[in-house]
Amino acid sequence: MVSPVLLIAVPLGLAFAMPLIALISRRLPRFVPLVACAFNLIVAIRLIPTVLSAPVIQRIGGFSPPFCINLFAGPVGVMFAGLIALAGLVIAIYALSYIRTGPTVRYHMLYMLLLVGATGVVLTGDVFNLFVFFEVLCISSYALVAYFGDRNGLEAAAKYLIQGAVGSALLLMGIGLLYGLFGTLNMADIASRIGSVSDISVFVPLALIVSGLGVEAAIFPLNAWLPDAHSSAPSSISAILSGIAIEVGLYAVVRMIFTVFGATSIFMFLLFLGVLTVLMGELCAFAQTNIKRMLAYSSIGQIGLIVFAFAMASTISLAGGLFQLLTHTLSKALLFLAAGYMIHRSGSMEISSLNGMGRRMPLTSLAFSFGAFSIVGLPPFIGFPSKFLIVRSALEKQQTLFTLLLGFVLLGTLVEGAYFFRVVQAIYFKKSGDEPASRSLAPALPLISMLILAVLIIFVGIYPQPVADALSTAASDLLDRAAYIGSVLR
Amino acid sequence: MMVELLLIVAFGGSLLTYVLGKLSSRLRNGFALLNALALVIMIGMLYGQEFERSLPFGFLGIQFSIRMNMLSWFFAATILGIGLLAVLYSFRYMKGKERLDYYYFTLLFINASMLGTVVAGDLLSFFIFWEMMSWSTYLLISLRGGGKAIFAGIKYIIMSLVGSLAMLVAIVSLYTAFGTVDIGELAVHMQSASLGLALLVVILFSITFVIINALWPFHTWLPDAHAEAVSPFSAILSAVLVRKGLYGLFLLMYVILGFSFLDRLAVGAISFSNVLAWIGAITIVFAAFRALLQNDSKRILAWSTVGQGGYMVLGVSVATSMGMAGGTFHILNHCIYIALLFFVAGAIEHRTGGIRDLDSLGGLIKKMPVAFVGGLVGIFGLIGLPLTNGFVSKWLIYKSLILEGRPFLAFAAFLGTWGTILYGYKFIHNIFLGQLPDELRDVKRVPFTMAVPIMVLVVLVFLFGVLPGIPLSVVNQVGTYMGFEPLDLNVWGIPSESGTLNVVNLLAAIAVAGFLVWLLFKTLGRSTRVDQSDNYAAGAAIPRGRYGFTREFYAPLYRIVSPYVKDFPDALFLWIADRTKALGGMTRKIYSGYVGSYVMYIVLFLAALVFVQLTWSPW
Amino acid sequence: MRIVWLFLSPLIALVAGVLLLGLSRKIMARIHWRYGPPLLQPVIDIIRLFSQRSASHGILFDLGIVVSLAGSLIITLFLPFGNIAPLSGSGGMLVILYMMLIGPLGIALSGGESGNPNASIGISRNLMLAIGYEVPLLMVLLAVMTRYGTISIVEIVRVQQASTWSIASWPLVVSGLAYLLVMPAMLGFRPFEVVQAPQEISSGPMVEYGGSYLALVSIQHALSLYITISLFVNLMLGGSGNIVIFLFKMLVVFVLFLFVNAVFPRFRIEQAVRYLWRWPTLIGLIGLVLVALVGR
Amino acid sequence: MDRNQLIKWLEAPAKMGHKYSLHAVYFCTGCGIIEVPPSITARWDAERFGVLPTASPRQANLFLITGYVSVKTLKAIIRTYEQMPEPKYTVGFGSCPINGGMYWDSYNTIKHLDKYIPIDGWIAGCMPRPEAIFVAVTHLWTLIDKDMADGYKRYRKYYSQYRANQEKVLLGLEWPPLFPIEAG
Repeated sequence: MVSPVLLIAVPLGLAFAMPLIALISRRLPRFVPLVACAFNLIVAIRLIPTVLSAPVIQRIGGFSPPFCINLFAGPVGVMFAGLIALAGLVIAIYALSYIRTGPTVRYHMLYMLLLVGATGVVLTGDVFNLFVFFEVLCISSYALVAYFGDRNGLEAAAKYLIQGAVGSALLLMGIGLLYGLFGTLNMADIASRIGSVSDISVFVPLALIVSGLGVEAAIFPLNAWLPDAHSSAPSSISAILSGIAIEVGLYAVVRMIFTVFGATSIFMFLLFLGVLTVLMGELCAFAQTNIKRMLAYSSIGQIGLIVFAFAMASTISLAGGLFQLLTHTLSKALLFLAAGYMIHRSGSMEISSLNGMGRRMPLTSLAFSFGAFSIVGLPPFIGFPSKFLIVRSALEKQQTLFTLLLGFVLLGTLVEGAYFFRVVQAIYFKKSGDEPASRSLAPALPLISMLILAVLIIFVGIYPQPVADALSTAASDLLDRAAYIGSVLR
Repeated sequence: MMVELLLIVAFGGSLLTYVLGKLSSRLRNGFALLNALALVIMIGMLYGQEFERSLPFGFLGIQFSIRMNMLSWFFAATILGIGLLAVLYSFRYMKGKERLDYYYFTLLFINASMLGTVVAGDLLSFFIFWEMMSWSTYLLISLRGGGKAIFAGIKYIIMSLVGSLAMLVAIVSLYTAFGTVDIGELAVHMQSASLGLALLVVILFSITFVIINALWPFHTWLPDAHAEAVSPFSAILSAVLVRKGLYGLFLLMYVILGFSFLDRLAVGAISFSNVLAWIGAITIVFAAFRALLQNDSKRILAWSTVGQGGYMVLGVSVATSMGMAGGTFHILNHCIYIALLFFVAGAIEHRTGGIRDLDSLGGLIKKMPVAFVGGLVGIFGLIGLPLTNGFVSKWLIYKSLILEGRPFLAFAAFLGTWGTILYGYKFIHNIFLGQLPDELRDVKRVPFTMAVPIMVLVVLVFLFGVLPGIPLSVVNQVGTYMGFEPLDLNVWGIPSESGTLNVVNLLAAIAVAGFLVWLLFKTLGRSTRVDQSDNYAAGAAIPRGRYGFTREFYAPLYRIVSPYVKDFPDALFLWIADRTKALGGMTRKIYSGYVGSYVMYIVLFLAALVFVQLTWSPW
Repeated sequence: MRIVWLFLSPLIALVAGVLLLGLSRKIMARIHWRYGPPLLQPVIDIIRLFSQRSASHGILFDLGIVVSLAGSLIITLFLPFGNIAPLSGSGGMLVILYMMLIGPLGIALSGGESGNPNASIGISRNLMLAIGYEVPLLMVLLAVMTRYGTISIVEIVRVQQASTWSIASWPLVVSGLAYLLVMPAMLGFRPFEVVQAPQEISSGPMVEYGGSYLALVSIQHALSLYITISLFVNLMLGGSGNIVIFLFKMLVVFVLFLFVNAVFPRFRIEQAVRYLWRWPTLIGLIGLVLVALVGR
Repeated sequence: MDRNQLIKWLEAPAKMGHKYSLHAVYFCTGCGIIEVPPSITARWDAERFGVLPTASPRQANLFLITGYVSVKTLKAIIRTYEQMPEPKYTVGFGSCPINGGMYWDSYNTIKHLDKYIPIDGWIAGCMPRPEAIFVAVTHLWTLIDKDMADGYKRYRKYYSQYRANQEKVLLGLEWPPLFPIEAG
């Protein structure tokens, strides 16, 4: 029986040990994230069967909840941890050869910290810990966005920093209010007592926390930092940001609303917000000529879709949302990684500069088109089952409103298809300009990482059954407040 | 087990073709041909079998199943037959072009997924195959590269995406309503369905199928796509792929819903089949006059494809067994002669160095006799002259329309035919007749592997025209499967009470009269063959180079009709796309790049939450 | 007996057509205050043409003519002629409509093969004129077929014999009017004589025809005169029980339109199509709507 | 028609056909054409003789060269004559085709048209009246009866000389010879 603490402790320790490792050899630190992520992945996979039966509550400091800080490793948390580890591993492999210039040691260290923060957020059972891990995540990502130190990067990082700081401040206020109200920071404890106070006094922290976390979760009006940050960060970081960071923020929002506040009535609001986010993101992406900005905006659209799914708050819709989350992590990471090397090759981020890439970098282009098709939700890629589940859940509501909103979401999907297919055409069928179509593959390691993602996309797309089953238990776990409270406060 | 094997061979074959292409091109071509041939043989062995079987695996708890019956067999046979010919034709046509492995792979893959759509026994797998068909088609349309091909591709994929999203919603709502997507079970459940659900499902499905079948006003993707794709693939597109829409309509109208239900959907005169019929009529006339205005060999054929789709829909929507037989038979006939015509256009393109503009061709009958025969027979079939297959199916459609008392629909159909004569003759004249321009003096004749498919199709056009009983017996079985009473047939035609069709009399009469006149002509007339330069030009020697009347062949008619046959739907869709882009440009302004406003958004969001709470206090 | 008629009726049609041709020349001459050629002048011309050696432009140049003449000959088997209609059992009106295409198409193909721009211009005019008059004509035919609820022309004739001529019966009179208006265009008479306008495009499709070609074309022309008129007589004037009356009706109709031919100048093709798509189409549409309303 | 007519018809239909259906090329070479319209319209009505203007030489068998022939026109005349199907008859109308007439000393007028194409009959006079055309036609009938209207045969036979003359005056023709030219 491995302990979930390892998921956090080991990478954290490795992260801080990084400078020492660097003293041994300059080339060694590059491999540390690999080791850590591989370790996490194994642990998470080992954990999954046990947590599917019953969540593992890890008390720290010997006291029993609510008087101690506890980790709650439920199915959702562990799956998230596993996903983070997986994405982290793949992207670390990519980064081995992608990150050559600049302060590489610091890069890998911050990268580790980012992953640690993300893992912590999804595993913690304590509101203040949540905040702490969140800060770890955010701060490391600020630094990573500015990694290249060029003007765009610094500007984007500064914007990101400011908005993130505002968000964190709001979050902190909300948490403070909660502590003031209940005198405890344990999620389960708060959840159990939430009914005992007046609605309005619950509302204020709820509003503060939702908007605070919403900044990181990139819900519509709060996501202005995202396009700049994602487009000017190194591609590996863009991948991890839109593949992991946003999802973690979203997880936090959902955990808060579902479990801590149990505020079912906010869902309608979130529903509209989600649809709005979808349309906004897709429309902006449709108008982009810069590939990375386009991908960033499309992430906004995807987040909107996931919010839409979560806000419908049924088992299937939650499963669909989680599935879509998985889809987005894998596909968007793949897209960013592929785009990274294509940009590296053509030296420009303009879509027009990708013309004829299909001849020059066949495998990378293939990976990109897989990612695109999967995001648009075409069978037999992973995007299809998740979209299918979401549509199904929306229609099972049997209400005109939901059907209507679904229509809008699908409209967004249509726009998404339009711009993704445009790019795929540019890659394959437009004649490249002056440059001779000399065929040169990306280096082996990035190709391996892309290959892993592509294989996962296809495989899960063809045989989604086990994933769907696991996710539905996760969804029910996310829905079931009483079980959560009971399992923690035994 | 046969059908599973069929699918495995189809999909595996396409992949294997790609792999072999990396080794050697000869191997690839040989294997592709072999694969297509094997598929044809297998489908031949499946003739007449009827079964439905659920597969061992499923998708998200939905059991996949496959079904084989006359309807599926009919469509599968057309798909595989044309596929075989197209592969054979491609060898020379695609020779020397780049990305051949990709081409053959995608071609076979599209065929395989089309096959999947027709043998799918449940709507989910139908949908999955359908989607695979859509995106692979999109990947092949723009193969040529160049702005127009790119535009055609994006136009196609967006419209088909609209269709497939509509279909997804329809299928899922069926699933949520009845908990199954198996076609057989749905047919049972549908009878007890609520009208609202049925209406939703019917409308959504019809959008999908009308788009893919390119009926007005959703025809706009077709002309670009067919004109810009490489010719063998254009043949596949307009011969079989477009007709998947009709397969879907059959499935929807006669397998899932059934007559009784369709009648329940009717509101007075506005019934589903009536609306469909009128859409078909508009399509026929509109497409005929659009085709008149075209000046590109493949674009003319593309528009004719649109129009012929209207005929089939007319036949299908007049729910008599005769109309049904006409529509179904017309699918087969159209798939034969349109493929033939696209092959011919491709051969011309191949030999003249990619000339598709009808103004710069002419006189090629002397250089490419095979292509000329193909083109002439194809056009005759398209017009539907007696002794060609098109005649029989059109005869059935007209007759059922007249006897059903639908004179206006019949009028649209006739008018479309006369339009067909005009552009068909223009096609023949501007390419093959008239004086041979100097720059085409050394055009070579059609290569063998391209001539074989053309000749096969020519023979089929006449065979099915002279012995319509053979294909009509198959068509009859399709009709009976869908619950129509069969027509009484003999091998020469239809001996029915109100006006019979008897092709053998026609054949005999034409043969005898032709022979007699030929005899008269040969015995009495004496003629010497002269060169094309020995031609009446008011006493002058004719100018060298280009001497002929091809430009603006129907100019006065253009002047009359062109104001009325503008392609309004196309303009509308382009406008919508344009507006969407502009809207995106405007929404982008929200992200102004000024961090102060960003922070303001956050505060505003908070404020909005508070406002909502204080006003309605939902929490 | 049927076999005999199979070979006899085309011959009768041929003779009748050629006589009509000669008659037209005579009557036109008389309208011009000329003496005019002998009645058999077309026969003399045909003999002369057959005895001339002519220039051929290729196989299609020959085949087109043969096919068009053969097609025109066959239609006479489908049209009831008096009470004789040897092949009318196989296909009915629809077959006749389609067979009527074969004549013009054959000429069009062979003329196109001749490689003379005048021929091409003539053919394009011919096809445009065809779609011009087919629009009202189809409305008329559909009105008749819907009215009598059959596509068999023999049936149509029988019903008229039983009751009254269609042109004299209530809703069909409107369609009959439209039919009268398009008849000159179908016969290629003035003001619609745009196809072979000798002064503009030197007799259009026939510009390269000499000798036996021209002979066959003029025979085909005679036949098409016969076919057009006898279709009108069968559909509108109730056909006839015996041959003589039938021929008499045809003669009357022919002379009527000959007078129109004699006194009118020539339209431009554009004017012709505009005219045909304005009045005859309007009237034909009204007729069709009336029939659709009144029903059988 | 009387009896021997009938007999003639029966024994030589082709010849009679040529006699009684003379279709003329409606081709304006010179001022003489002014006499043709009255001859074919109501005043004299050539059609009762079976004489009819045609639009294209392919359909004709009678060639009326009406009026003087310039070098430029000669080319068109030769071309038209060669395109007429055999048997074909040529009639020079007016004195100019015969010997240049009033343009006898013009540098640019063809005298002696029959050096370039065979002529079956002449109509002298400047201008001849329309009746003269009918005189010519009836004369042509007798010639046809006696097989003396054999211009086209002569053209075949002496084609090389004709061609030589044509090329001499026209400085080369841009179309190939109609018949094979034997050397010498």
